[in-house]
Amino acid sequence: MTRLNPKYIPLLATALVLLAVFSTGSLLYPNFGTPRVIVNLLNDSAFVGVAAVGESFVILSGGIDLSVGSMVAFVGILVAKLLQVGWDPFLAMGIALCVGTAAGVVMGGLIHYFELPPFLVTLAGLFCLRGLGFVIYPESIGIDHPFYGQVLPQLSILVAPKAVLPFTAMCFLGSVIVGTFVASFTRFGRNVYAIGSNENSARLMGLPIGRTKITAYALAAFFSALGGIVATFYMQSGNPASFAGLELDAIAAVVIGGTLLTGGVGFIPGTLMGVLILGLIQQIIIFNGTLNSWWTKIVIGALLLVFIVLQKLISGGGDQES
Amino acid sequence: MANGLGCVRARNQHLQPQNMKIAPSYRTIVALLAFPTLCTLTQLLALAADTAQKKLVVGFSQVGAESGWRTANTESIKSEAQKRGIDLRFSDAQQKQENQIKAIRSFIAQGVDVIAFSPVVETGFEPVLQEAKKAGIPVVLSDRAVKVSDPSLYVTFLGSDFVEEGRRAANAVAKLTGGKANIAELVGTVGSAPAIDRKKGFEEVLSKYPDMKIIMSQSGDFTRAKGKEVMEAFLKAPNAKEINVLFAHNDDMALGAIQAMEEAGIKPGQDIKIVSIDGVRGAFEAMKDGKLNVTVECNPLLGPQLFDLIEKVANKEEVPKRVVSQEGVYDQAQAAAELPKRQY
Amino acid sequence: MIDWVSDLLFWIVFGSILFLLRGQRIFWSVGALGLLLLFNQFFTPGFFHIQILDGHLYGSRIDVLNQGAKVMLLSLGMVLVIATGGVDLSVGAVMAIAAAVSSRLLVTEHQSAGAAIAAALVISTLAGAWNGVLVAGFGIQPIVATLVLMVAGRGVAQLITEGQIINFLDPTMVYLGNGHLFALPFTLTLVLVTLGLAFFLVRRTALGLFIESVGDNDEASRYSGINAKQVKFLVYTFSGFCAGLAGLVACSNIKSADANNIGLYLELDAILAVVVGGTSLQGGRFYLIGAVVGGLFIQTLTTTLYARNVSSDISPVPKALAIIAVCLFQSESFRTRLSHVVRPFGRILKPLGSRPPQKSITATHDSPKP
Amino acid sequence: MANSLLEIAGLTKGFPGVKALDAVDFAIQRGEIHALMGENGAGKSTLIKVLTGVFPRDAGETRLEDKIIAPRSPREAEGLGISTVYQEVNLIPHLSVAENICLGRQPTWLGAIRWRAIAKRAAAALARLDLSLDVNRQLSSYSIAIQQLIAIARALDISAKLLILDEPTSSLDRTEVEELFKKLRKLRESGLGIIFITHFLDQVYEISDLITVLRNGRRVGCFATQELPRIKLVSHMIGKAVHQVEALEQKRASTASIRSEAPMLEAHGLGRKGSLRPLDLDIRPGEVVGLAGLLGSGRTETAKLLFGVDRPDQGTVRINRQAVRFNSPRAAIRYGIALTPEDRKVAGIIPNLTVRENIVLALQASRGSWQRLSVTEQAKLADRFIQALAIKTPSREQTVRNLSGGNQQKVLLGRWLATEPKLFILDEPTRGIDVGAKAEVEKLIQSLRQDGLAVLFISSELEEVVRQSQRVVVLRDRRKVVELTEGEISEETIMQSIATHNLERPAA
Repeated sequence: MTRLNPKYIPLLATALVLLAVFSTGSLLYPNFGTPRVIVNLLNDSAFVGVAAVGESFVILSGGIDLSVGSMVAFVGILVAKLLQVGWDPFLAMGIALCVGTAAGVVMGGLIHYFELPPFLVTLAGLFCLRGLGFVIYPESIGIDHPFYGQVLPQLSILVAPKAVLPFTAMCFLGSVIVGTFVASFTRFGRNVYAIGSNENSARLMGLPIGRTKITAYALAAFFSALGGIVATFYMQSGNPASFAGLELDAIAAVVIGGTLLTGGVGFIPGTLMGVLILGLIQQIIIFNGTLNSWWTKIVIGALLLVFIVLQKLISGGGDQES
Repeated sequence: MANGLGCVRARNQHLQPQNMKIAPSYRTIVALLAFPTLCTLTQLLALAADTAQKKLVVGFSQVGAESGWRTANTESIKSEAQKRGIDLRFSDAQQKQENQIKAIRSFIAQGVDVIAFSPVVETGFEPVLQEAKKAGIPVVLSDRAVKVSDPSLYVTFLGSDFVEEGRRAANAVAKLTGGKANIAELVGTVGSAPAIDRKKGFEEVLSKYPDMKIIMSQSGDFTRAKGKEVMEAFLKAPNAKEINVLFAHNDDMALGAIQAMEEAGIKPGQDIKIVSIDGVRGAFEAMKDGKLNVTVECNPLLGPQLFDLIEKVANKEEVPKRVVSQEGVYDQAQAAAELPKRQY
Repeated sequence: MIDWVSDLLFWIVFGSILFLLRGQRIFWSVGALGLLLLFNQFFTPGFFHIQILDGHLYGSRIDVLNQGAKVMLLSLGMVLVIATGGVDLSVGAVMAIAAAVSSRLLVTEHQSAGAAIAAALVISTLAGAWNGVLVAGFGIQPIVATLVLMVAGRGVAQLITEGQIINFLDPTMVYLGNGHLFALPFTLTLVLVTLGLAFFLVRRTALGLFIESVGDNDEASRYSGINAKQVKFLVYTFSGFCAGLAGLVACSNIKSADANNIGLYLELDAILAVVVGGTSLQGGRFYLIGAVVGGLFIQTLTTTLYARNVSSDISPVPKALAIIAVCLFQSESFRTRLSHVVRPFGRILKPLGSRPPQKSITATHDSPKP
Repeated sequence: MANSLLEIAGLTKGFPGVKALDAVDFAIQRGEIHALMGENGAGKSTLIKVLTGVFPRDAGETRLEDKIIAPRSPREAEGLGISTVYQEVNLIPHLSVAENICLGRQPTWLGAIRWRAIAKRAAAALARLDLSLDVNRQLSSYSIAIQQLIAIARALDISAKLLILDEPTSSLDRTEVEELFKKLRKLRESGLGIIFITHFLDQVYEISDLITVLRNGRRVGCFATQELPRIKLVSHMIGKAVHQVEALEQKRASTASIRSEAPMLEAHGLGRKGSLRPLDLDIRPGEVVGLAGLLGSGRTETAKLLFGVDRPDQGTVRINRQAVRFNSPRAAIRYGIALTPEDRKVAGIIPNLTVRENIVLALQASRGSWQRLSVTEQAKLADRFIQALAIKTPSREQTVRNLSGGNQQKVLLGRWLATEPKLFILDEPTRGIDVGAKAEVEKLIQSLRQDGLAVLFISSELEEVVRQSQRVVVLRDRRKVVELTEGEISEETIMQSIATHNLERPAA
């Protein structure tokens, strides 16, 4: 692909916004444009980012997954609880990933086989997983397993003076790479695009609709579960009450990353940028120190609006859902 | 019909070849760039007004704005910082731990002199506090504690003793009822430190009184709306008549519950004695009207005490590991006198 | 004794309503509500107890009516939005804005209650209109368009209250959510009046036909001369108005405006109520009364969970199961599968089902004329 | 039939209330183009969909090269060598040409897609059809005709033995069709079996070797194309005796003298960039003006401009000598214009509303939402048109979705007649409806004309245009070529005016 394809314009716009936001921050505040802040950004956004990679697949397939935040919290408390009762951390994580993915399969199955709206099914998933988290343990559990206390801190790379790339950030970047590969270099990934673009055509082209859809939800659940594990790395605890509303951040990041909410168009690296933009806005507001936190919401809302209108302009105003 | 599957999105296929024009998108990109630029400009103006001089820089991460108590606490901290000429970087975590961790990490990156925060939950701050320690920034806890394996991760903790508050509430109940009580309990947000500790302290004392027992207990999330809704449900239970005491983990829930009682034709403060914690202005008003019996103070006006500590910490002075804020227990008799002093 | 009689009376009335509704779409919603009530009749002691207190009725069922008013109001706006094939995610945030505006005017600016209420309603209606402009004017997908206000709206509300929880005691404001009229909560009157207004809007005028037409086939409606943009704009505006009312009720209920918590996640309850009420998320046919019944169902579920002392953390789970159950029963492919598995059961389900029975063979079949 | 490529025996498929296929037999050999003919609802599409596994079958047996097959999905059918290309290009507009050709069967290496191999393979597949395109461009940047060919390239990319073309020519212009046929003949020579479904009789006779006719889900028979006279074919399709068909065809529009009345509508230099070059058009009351031309010649575009669906960027429109300007159908309706659109499903019916609601819709819309028609008025109106148009429906409260295509079209006509229009634009009113309904629609048009309505009649079937119109405007390449008046109108003259100049291919 040599020429500038119009489909890259949203991605380009996202990159420009990312650059603009970052330079704004660097211009305004000392210490903002340092490697440390960048590393922090990756670290702080890791679990949202991992979950957003999964969310991207569902949105690309033309659906939506609202259960992301609950899944992250659920997996967090599950892992913390299992570790508390003395499980091996890898076994606990493995189980958590399996349980999470299974939940995704169930949701995808309901959506596909019974033709239920994704919005409602994953909303039910949101409620269920949140409740289940509280069933496991209603309070925050700290993790003091040696793996978390001693091994994890060593799994980091010094990328610049005073800037250590932690393992969580590596998980995030790894997820983006894996996600990009799956989206662009596997048949499943291409099928997701096809279904999101035009499900009926995809069916008549002989693509496996059911399998692809269910896999997309399973993959989203897998990434959310992974996000939950990353969150336990990040906070060294699990809390069933946490991460409420994370799904909105994830969806916002995906949209700001240039993915069309109707499906079929978008890139995983865009999601990475979208997540970073959200994180940067929050950072600027924290750096400012006098702006109230609600400005975060207002700015994200405004940014969403801008991107939605941009996408609308690029898709030419046609192509409306009937 | 036979062509049931076709046609659904037929329009898409009939779209004319798309124009490959990029012109409109340039316009949007310009529009996109205008936004941050505008932000930049306004910020620069704000900065210019703020003549930078060497001040003590403190980063404070607040839980959120979930209750009247919390907003009073925030106000106290902000105004005190302004009074002392301290450069306060205030961040509101919106009750999300992840936001709080982000904020603390950001404070480290900003290179503030002291970090203070009221943790949303007790666990999970170890890694970020270790970072602060490595960066040589002292940490002061306010209002709520954290659980860490290494106590050197924070310098000092200023705040109420929630367990003690629970104990005081239970003692107040005992005093009100002479040790005979069927208690309905409005629990705070599940999993939060005040809810856990207040319940713990309350039950600790309760175990000494065989005739005092909790017959109903349900979370009201520290909010008035939930407090009211849950109380309504309590009052419809078949054993509702047995309730003679309400213990609410904070005043907001108690105020909600009072409304529910009044609607049920029950006289709050008489038919059902009410004991709650916090001591916000609304509670004192309710006490003055005889609708609330006792509030155990949990002082939100931590600003002055907090900055005393912070300044000491910044000057590398020795401070105690635990500072309990000064607070009392108020009943109806004291309410009228105390009310004018309550500005929140 | 009295209880026993009134319960029996209640069930007779309820049963006859159900009987009258057989074969209609909202049969399912009312039936689900009935099942839930039946469960409470036997397993939740005190739930059916009703008495007269201070000249008004008092009991769990009355609480359901009062507390459920918010969701019912929201669902009245939401059902029309969903009927046009859209969805309004911003209602919770708009509630917060309305509450913030009214209490700010009332307390900080010392305005009269009337002015505060009017301003809140105007601003929330404008918020709805904003959604309407995005959806109808710019043609943005509804989920996305309303997501903007959902994210930003609560921030705006906090901006208005400056992050404070504003308490008020103004009797007019307090009456909205706490007063009684004809021995019943005033909120019920409010719901009924709004229902009446909505009913008038959509059934006494041709708006209802236009809404269903737009929701069913946007393009064809335009070709028929319907101003689809106007219709869409109107329903989002109305939804904003309803959200404003719900916000006023919510803050009046607790005599304070808490921008952080008012209406939090209530948009989900409202959507749920609409779906339980028999309106498909795809748009088209809508059921106003169904939406109100759906709102009642949700609130009955919530109150039941409180009454049964189910921890509020776990209470989302039954709600989730209810959503799935309701959706499954509305899903044609599920009913077909089910009727294959349980033939006799399927035979009962089919005639009761929401779809009109296939009436004729020739109607679905192209046959040349003899 | 010993050496059959595909053999179907006793295939049966029912839908609730309808037996779509009733014990149908069918067979096709290698190197054969076999046309499948039938009116709408005859079961052609169902046959294809059962064959390719979109629908499960109720009974019957399919043998491909003497092996029994029962594919459960189009994918499985493709795996067996049965590929299908549908009327609407069922490809993914957002993806590249190369990807569209290889989607679902991309060459991979260790699970990773080899993008270069895809481009090469796609180019090869296109080369088989003598096409050379930039395979990395988005599909949507090519014309529908090219997309159709890409779809065929995709179908051939796997080792297809049987190619099914379901109305592949309905969106193509004449040269494009010829191009396509050239390629099909080449494929036939290579030993491929091709099932060809179309409504165009000419094309069937041009390309097919055998014709199987279906009617009402049953097989009428299989005939060698050369030995089957057209008139016979039509009679098989519609199940009427030959002389009846001839009577229908010979019925000519009565030559009522065009009154010297003032034109109801006059358009001068009406045009829109990229859609229609400026044209003049006038229609008088009591006159049917036919709009003839190939698909894509600007017929529908003209209708859309006159009805305010698209906004003209030049020219004027006068109605009853008054200059008017409208930019929405609503405005056009206010001036007494009505339009039944070309695509009934997309722009016509409201599927889940009742017959009554569909009929009153336009009238109600023109009255606005406040002046609601009462329930009794609505019922009266609906009953009137159900009766007048002989709409076959169990009741006026039946949802329109459950009606047949012809009856849906009548509901649409009723919807517009209720508004008592002065100018009725009919865009392909007879497309996809059965012959009986067709005749009724034609009768209706004539009676409307006699009632003094101005009618603009658009159809791809020239004979229909000839029969109906007092004047015919011929369009080509989005431009008015000629206006034929009474006496000049015949299929030959229209064809001639379309074909006078060499058609340049529209630029892709």
